Amino acid sequence: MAMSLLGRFAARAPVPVFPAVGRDGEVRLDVLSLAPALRVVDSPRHASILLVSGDIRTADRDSLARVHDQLAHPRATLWWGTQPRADTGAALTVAAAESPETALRDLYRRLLTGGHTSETHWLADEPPNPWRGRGDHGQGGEGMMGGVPYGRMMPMPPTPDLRDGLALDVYTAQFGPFLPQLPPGLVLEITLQGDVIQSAAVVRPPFLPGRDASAPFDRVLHEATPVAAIERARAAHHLRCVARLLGILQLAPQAARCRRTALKIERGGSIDLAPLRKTLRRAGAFAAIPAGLGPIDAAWAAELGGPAARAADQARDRRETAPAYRNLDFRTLCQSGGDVRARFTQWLDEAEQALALARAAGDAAIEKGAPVETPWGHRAPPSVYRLTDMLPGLEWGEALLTIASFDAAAVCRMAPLGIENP
Amino acid sequence: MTLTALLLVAAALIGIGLYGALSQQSFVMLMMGLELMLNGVLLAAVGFWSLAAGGAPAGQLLVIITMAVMAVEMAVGFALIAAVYRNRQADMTESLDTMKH
Amino acid sequence: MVFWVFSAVAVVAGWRVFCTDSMVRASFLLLVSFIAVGAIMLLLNAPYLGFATIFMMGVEMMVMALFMVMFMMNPAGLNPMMMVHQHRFSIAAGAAAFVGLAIAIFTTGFPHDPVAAGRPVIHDLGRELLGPSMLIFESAGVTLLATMVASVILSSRSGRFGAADEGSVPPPLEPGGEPAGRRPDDEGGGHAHHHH
Amino acid sequence: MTLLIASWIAVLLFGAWCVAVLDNLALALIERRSAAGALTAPLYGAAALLRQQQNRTEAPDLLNWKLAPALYLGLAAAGVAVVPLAPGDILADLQAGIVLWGAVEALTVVVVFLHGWSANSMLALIGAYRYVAIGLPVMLLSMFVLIAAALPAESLAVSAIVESQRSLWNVVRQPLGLPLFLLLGLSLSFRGPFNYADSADLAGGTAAEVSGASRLLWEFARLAMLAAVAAMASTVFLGGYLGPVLPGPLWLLLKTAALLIVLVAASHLFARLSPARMLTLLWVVLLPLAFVDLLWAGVVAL
Repeated sequence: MAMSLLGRFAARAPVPVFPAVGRDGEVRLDVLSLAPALRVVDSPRHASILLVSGDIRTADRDSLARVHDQLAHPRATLWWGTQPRADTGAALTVAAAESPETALRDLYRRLLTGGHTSETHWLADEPPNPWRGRGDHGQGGEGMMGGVPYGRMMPMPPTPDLRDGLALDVYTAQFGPFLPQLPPGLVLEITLQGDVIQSAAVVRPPFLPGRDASAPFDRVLHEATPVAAIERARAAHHLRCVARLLGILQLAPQAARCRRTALKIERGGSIDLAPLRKTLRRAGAFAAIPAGLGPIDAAWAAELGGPAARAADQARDRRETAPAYRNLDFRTLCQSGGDVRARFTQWLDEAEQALALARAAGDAAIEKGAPVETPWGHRAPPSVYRLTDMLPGLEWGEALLTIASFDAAAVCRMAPLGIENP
Repeated sequence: MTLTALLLVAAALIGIGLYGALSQQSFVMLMMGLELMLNGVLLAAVGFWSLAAGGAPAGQLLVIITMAVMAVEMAVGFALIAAVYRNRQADMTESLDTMKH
Repeated sequence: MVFWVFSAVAVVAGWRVFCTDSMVRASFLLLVSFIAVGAIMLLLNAPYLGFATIFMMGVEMMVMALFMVMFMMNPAGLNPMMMVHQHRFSIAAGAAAFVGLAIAIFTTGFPHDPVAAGRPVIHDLGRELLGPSMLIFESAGVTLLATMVASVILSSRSGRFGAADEGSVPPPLEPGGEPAGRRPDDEGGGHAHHHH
Repeated sequence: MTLLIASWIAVLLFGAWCVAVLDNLALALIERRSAAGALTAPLYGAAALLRQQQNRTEAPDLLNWKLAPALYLGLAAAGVAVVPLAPGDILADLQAGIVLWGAVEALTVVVVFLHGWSANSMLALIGAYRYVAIGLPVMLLSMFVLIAAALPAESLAVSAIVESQRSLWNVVRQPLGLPLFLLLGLSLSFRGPFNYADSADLAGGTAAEVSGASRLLWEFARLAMLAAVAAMASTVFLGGYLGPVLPGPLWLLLKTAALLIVLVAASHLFARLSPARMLTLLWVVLLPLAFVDLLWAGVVAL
């Protein structure tokens, strides 16, 4: 009795959901995260429902299973717009076009009141790496210096000096593809000394901008598209990028407000971004990003293109010459810094400008097949400039800020799968 | 709680501390031994002050000075360890087997 | 009774410090020992000294744990850690110290003069520190200042005679073996290493 | 005495609930959405955590991991115990009440470190280390501030500090004290700009691997700790139970609530600096400010 009462109480709490974002799953998750009945959490340990949003690569299936097994009982999985795992039996699915909000609520209620049994492990419950060698814990060592636990000798391994000559023990681990603070799909193998990144290598590249984000821009290929629609999509994209960065700065409510604003913009609302900007300035969001963090030079910027290039003073924008923008008094906006703060400011500036353009455009349209400036840079080919070269020496939070300051296309080009640190 | 019992506990702490300070190879563990001995000293001093000296203020002063000594020992100890570590990349007493590097 | 519980905690925790495999556990066991002694001080009508011991040692042991993890080669306690030298001698010395002190305790007659209940001990201490014993107290302060300066100089990398890690050689894996680990001299070469 | 113990438990429970409600309201206000259900949300959330099973990581230090949340709550409770509710109505009327607070602060750093360390998990461990680096200097400056507040009372007892404010509150006497002490509050419960232990970039930091009842206890302790700091701050700087017309405990409640609103607002309105920059700020700007506060208090007391 007491248990069922507790269950009924618990069912009225926001549904704790851990999202595993696959290909094309990011934007719709951003929208879903605004639902008051849900709470999108950062750690699978805090969640009761695993929401798989978008297609999972074959290479990520093991990671997904590992994340699933970390959820505490009672737990369940909901597949949103993707094929469920073959061996999961009666899997719960929701089509990509639908919102899974009610399905999640219902599933959570049944989970807590006993209507839905908690899922068992997908993987065998054993350590991912077998313990090697001897010792009480099978760790392979004996005595202070003896043995080679986990395949590494005991004295400090050779590590480059990053700070003050006091080398600390290093730790290597893979991060991603479902770590919410990294771009979806990106798996990095990072070696850390404390919270300072020693070296990083790409294990799996991130996804290119998803279908939801690029649809308005792809539309131009098939039909004439209103300038207003394009610019609204741009503003929404930039605000979502800003939101990701704000999350790392510990500004969750402000990030949610950005996402909410982005959604309103997509739905055609007329919004003044000045108050949001003021809130962010008062919160110290600009000042909290260290000056000169994650700089890119002119050649690098030219290769990336898009807002990242304009944030490094490369005044290149297709809209300057586009006929549809001729009467709109378009002026390319630039920042001079080329660092994380400049890219952050650039996104906000461009979002504001895009909204102004959308208002001024009336029913001006971009004709079918005309070149259109996307909200990100060039999508291909892999760049000679590597994300992994930027990270060594940065503190964990700064490294995340640096990665989050690039749009998906830029990260994708700078983090190709290949030989790192030749 | 008698003074004798209290002093016995303090003596036990000092004994264990001495064992640690003499036996440990790591500098930090060695310092733990010293700290444990000083812990015993603190206990004995407060015991004397409280049960045998009628609360004479100078007894508390002694404890405060002992605490200052502990702080000095910690600070200088860790500074020395940092210096040794820079030079030998180890905090083992055995690593200091020569006077020069 | 309470006294005996705290005493047992203090002694057992102090002993376990040298038996555990983990650095962090070792320093926090020592902290437990200090907290127990602080609690005994509270029983002995020394509120200021008791709390001050707990709070000072909390900070000290935290710093100690960090230093242990930074400098030790086996911080997590995965390998059995028995890093001792002259072990038997140390045990004998420790035991001898205890026995000697115990004999001294039992053979000495101590006066019985407990603190009067309600005596303003903290007030007394303040008066003493800034009154008759001002000079001692102040010299302790100056010593602490000197310690701060000295420890910064000792631990900094740049020194009067060049960098502190000049010519630094890492320890070998076995006694007398080849040095293993990082050598500050040939820096830069280590960048290609990855540990999987 | 029974009444005192009852009110002590009530302060912890009610204080934590208040902070949780204020959090919900602040989030709704900043996000510009409706704040419906803010009053009951903490209770439902607690029920949800109770229904969740506890988990285990690979080879954790189980004793410390399970103990840390309880110890943290115990520290918050010890902090509240020295706050006088009315003249003479104080659960632990200690001669050295302020020093007990110092011990609470120091041990909080230890407990949070243990919580992150014992999970045997990467991000939790980083959170633990970061918290020690930030927590120690913050604790240091709060000690200066507390000593300064004890100066006019010529006593380390909290009740004497309240009585010394009959003529003038310490917040007027030592204007730097209260803001610096509130920073300590954010740091002790690691919130917002001082969230270095359980931060968003670490996916929850020391609590990243915790679920179920352990997590409930941990989050409850965080909220209770903030309430404890607010109660202590209103006692030491705003005259505690002193005030005209209304009864003493009510005044204490009002002042604590006002401080809680300030603390909760500050924890959602400001961005977090990177740990290295926060350390510089602490040692170079805030610690000297605490010195100035102490010096000021000394000169005024003379």
